[in-house]
Amino acid sequence: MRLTVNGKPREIASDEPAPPDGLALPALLRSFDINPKLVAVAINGDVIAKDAYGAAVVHDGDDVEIVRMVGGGAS
Amino acid sequence: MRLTVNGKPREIASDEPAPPDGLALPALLRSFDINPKLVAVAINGDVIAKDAYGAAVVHDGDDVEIVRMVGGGAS
Amino acid sequence: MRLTVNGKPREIASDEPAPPDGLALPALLRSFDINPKLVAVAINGDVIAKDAYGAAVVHDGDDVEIVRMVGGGAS
Amino acid sequence: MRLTVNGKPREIASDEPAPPDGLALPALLRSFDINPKLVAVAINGDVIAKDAYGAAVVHDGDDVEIVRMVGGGAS
Amino acid sequence: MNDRLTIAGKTFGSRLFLGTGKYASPEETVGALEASGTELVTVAIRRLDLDNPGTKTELDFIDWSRYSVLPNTAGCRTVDEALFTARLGRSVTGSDWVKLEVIPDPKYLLPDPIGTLHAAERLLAEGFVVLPYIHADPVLAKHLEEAGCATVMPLGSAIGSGQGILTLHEIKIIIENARVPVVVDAGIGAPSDAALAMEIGADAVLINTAIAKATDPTLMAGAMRKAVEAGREAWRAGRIASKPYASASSPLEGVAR
Amino acid sequence: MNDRLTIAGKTFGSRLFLGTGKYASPEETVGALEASGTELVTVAIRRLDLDNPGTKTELDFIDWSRYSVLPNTAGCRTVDEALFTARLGRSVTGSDWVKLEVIPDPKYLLPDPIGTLHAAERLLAEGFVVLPYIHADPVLAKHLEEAGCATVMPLGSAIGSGQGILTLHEIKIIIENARVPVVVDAGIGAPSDAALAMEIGADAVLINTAIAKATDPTLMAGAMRKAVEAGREAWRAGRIASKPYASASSPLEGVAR
Amino acid sequence: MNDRLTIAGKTFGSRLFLGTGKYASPEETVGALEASGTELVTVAIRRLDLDNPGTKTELDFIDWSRYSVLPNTAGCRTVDEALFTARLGRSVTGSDWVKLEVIPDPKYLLPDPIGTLHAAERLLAEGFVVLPYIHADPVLAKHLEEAGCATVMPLGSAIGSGQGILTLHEIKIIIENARVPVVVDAGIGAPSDAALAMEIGADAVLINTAIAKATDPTLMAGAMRKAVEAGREAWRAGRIASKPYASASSPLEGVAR
Amino acid sequence: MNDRLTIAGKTFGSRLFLGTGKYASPEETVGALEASGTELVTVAIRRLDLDNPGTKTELDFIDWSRYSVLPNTAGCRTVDEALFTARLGRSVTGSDWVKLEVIPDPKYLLPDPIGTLHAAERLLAEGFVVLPYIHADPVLAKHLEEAGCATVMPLGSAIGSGQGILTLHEIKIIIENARVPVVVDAGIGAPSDAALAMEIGADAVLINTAIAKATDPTLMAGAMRKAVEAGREAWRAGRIASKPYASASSPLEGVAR
Repeated sequence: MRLTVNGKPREIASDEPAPPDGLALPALLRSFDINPKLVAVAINGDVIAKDAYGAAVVHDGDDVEIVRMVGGGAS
Repeated sequence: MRLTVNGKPREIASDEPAPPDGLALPALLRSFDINPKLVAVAINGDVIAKDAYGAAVVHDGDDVEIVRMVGGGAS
Repeated sequence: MRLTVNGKPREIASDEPAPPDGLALPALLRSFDINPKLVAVAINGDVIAKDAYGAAVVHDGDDVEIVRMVGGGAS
Repeated sequence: MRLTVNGKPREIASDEPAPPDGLALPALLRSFDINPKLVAVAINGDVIAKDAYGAAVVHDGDDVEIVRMVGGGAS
Repeated sequence: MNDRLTIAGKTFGSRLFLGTGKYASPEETVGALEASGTELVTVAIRRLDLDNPGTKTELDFIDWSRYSVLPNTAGCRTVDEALFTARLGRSVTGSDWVKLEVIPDPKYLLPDPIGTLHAAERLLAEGFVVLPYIHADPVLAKHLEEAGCATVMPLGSAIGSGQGILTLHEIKIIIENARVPVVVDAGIGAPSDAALAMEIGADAVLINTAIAKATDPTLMAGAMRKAVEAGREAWRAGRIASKPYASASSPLEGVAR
Repeated sequence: MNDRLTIAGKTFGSRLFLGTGKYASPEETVGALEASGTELVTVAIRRLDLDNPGTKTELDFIDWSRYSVLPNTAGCRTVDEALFTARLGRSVTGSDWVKLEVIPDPKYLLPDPIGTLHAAERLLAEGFVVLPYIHADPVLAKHLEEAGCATVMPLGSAIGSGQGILTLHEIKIIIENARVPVVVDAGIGAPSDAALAMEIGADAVLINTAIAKATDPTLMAGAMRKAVEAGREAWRAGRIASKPYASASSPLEGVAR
Repeated sequence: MNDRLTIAGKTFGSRLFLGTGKYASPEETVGALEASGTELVTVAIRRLDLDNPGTKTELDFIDWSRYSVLPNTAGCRTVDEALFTARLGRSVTGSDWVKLEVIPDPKYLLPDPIGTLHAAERLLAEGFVVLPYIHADPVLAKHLEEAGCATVMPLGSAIGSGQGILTLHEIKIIIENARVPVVVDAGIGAPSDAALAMEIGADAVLINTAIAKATDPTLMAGAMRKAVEAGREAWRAGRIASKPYASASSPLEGVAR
Repeated sequence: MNDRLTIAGKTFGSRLFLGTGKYASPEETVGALEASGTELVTVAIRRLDLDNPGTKTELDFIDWSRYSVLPNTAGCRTVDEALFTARLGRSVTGSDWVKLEVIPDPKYLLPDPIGTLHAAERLLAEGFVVLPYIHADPVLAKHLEEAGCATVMPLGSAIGSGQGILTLHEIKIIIENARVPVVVDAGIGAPSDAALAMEIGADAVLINTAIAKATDPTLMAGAMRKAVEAGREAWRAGRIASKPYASASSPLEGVAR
């Protein structure tokens, strides 16, 4: 499946069972070995609520952002 | 004819021939002894162009503003 | 005996035995009811060392300064 | 004749007639091709008045300063 | 030499703009305008006194053939008031230039950045040449420049306060980034303030209170003229850098000892 | 009108004094002196180069019929050096005026209050007209005035630093108390600094580096001339007070709504 | 005694807020946070490095049970970027507080007054507690307060510049008019700057660079803590007025002569 | 850690010295001294009231086992008065330390550089430990150091004026050159002033009016203590340099878009 993740195109390979027309967000995060607690995720510009991760699905061509907190005070 | 001029209600008496339903702006200015060149006029919030004074008419109940330049630099 | 004390002329009366030609400093201080520990004394511009009070004598016409510490930071 | 001029030792050779025990100041200046009007002169720390140049004589070992105006505003 | 200022196609030989408020007499107004050498004079727009419509004001004594008039929206607290006053000012003066002021605050007379930008956009759409009075905010100045304003007029300090250029640092940034003339407006109290504004590269200054309320307005007007010229010439002449230590201006060598 | 400055019986129409150091060429020196309108020019005294006694300096290009010369003791670190240089300066210039400097410190070029007073007393006894360069110390200034100095010349900031009038507060006190002319010397970097010094009541300013090292010394000299005149006129015209709040310069009433 | 600060219903014992950028090591970050006594710490939101998703940052070493987290929109140049980053920050931190920054200019990092107000209105509608970073513009501050922001955070000078409180005059006006807490953000370079901000009545200060880039961040953090407390206590203790003349602190009479 | 101050062989843990004038009550005096943490307290010397020789003063309520006493010559206008008062002060306090003041001017209370040096030389010859109060004149400070004074005490601004450190630039030079402790005396109005003095490297500050005349002297004394400690720690911690432009404290890369 081709996605744009954090601004870069990526080919996602997951051996997990996936809905016919997409990939579950938890599976996507696992494929990157990401701890869901430490990030926020947006799909096509919409931020996904933490309690909605289970139901969230990414589809071919989606634009996904995955962010974390970093040290910073001002611009 | 009752007008509101510069924020105050005024009864305008003019002995000049007036259109049945109003008073010509030049006549209004004459009634105040005002030199049209030195002022700007707005009727009901619309500023009247100098070359349109002749055709402008005030009606009973109109809100008229008549202003001039004064010394001033900033607020 | 007439002295100038702290800038003002004063007549000093002391019933204590005094050297024929003067008055002992301790007697002068006692006459004012002054605790010697809390003051400094100068006779005719010379500051008297604490351990020299006993031997110090004031004579008629002398100029005596008696000072203390007061609250003050700068001029 | 050996002089110290402007801080440096100098051997002065003059073919002019000189007083047995010295050299006239005008002759000294001529030997350096100096216009007396443009300078001030001190001999052994004493500044020589302009009208006293004619009578001034330098002797062997004297310390002579010859200065001029230069551009300058402050230190 | 030629060092003229051009705003919206109009060229000025003088970089000192004057306000006309607060003068004690028409004579002082006229005297100050003449002594200042100004070519651009701002005026306020107010309701005519209908009971004395013929009363003369100081403005009636000014030879308007010598000055361009710049109507302003002084006194307007909202966008609507400013738009209305600007349109009336254009009608009475015949000039489509406007010194735009939207000032809600009565104590410090500080302009509203939001309202000023909105009003500027409206007036530009109506064909006005807009000279907005603003706080010395470099980003706001850029917004107004991009909207099409003819100049930006940042304040040095509060109107009439005479505190000088308290916003020096921000005005330097505005000048560094501006592609339209920068006119320092408000706060100038003395010629040294006016000179400083010009030395850092301002294109002009606007002065009212510091001249009108001086003990001798005409003398002060002449002083401000010289100061603006001095500051401009210094900017062109390239001032020395400021250094934290000394630098002798006489030769270090050759002192007689 | 007549607003001339008198020092030790000599009257000046210009309140701008110039130094002659650091110019890049005789042409720049002459051009700056002319453009400045100065009437009093200070010069240093140095050993003649005996190997090239005829070498011309920038000073040889100056028309001295137009300026009074003020020999200085720049470079002198001690009282004795200053006395010796002052006497040599009197001999070479023919003037018994001296700008007295006793400056032990090479980095900040700050004057020695003790040495300066001692040297001044000696030179006054020898009939000199003494203009001492001092730190902006009001009590020291009073000592020198009482000793008989013709002026006091407090520094605005370090010589040649161009930092402006860092000692503003102290100079105001000196001016308030002085009975001799106060000349602000050293530190002026731009016309705004010169104007400020005059606005607070200084009688004159002395400038060297800010003009000599400007990119265009002649243009800067003219700018400084205007600034000094502007500052003096502002002092006479009575500037407005500085207020922490605003004061409208337009009528508050009568806005059209 | 009790002098606590309340923002949007949350109460703080410390009036010093800290940023977490620019530290040389996690140890310095943790040490500075502890020494500062801060209770509110701001963090930036950035894309995860997908090639090294497990990499620890300094933030992973902080004991978050001791501090409230304040996600910020640092780096956002437009309203849309700020809205998106704010929403992501809420999701990752679990806090609906946001330090709002809309900063188009890369050199001076000055905030956009127009964009900041628009973004604030949108975020408030989405239930955020908004703490906007703004230029020290009193009218803009009032707009943001009226829109419902929890504080206003005017800048003292450019972010990371360490120039101190160049906007002192404007910040005093903001404080005089504000009905929400005023937090001075950006520009503080030394404890004296932090103390000054608090002395004029600021409710808190936010510091990052001055601590993170000090030679000894932990020592500086403790110094800033003391300075903020000192400034706050001085504001409560009622400082003396500044007078242009002296006032003896010793009796004038009774000197021995 | 150990960062103690040593003057003439005596070591102090506190770098805040206090004056004892102008307090409204003995309770305020004692409270302020305790809250300040000071270890050195200066007192004036005055004629005893012979008609009420037993009258207690605030000083009688101070626990002198906790503080070193520093008699001063406040109120002395001449060298002779200062010498006489110094000798009397040594006799009454038992301390041979003296804060030397020679102040002819009643309005600005500025010290006499000439008289102060003369008096210092005399007192040093008599075995006094001399701490002279001086104008911030670096050359004068060096003279006093070379004469053998234990410290120099330059003024920040006029005594009791609360104007802060107007002489910042000169005091920096004094500190750069001094080989004895530099104590900033006079002018401090708020903790930010005290912190600033310490940040530039002063060894201590002396405060009287700013604490004594605060609305709450005890609270202000504690604030000053924290400010002095903060300033000293900042000096040791190495503050960031001040830059004319911004420096982001968050990563520039990785913003979500």
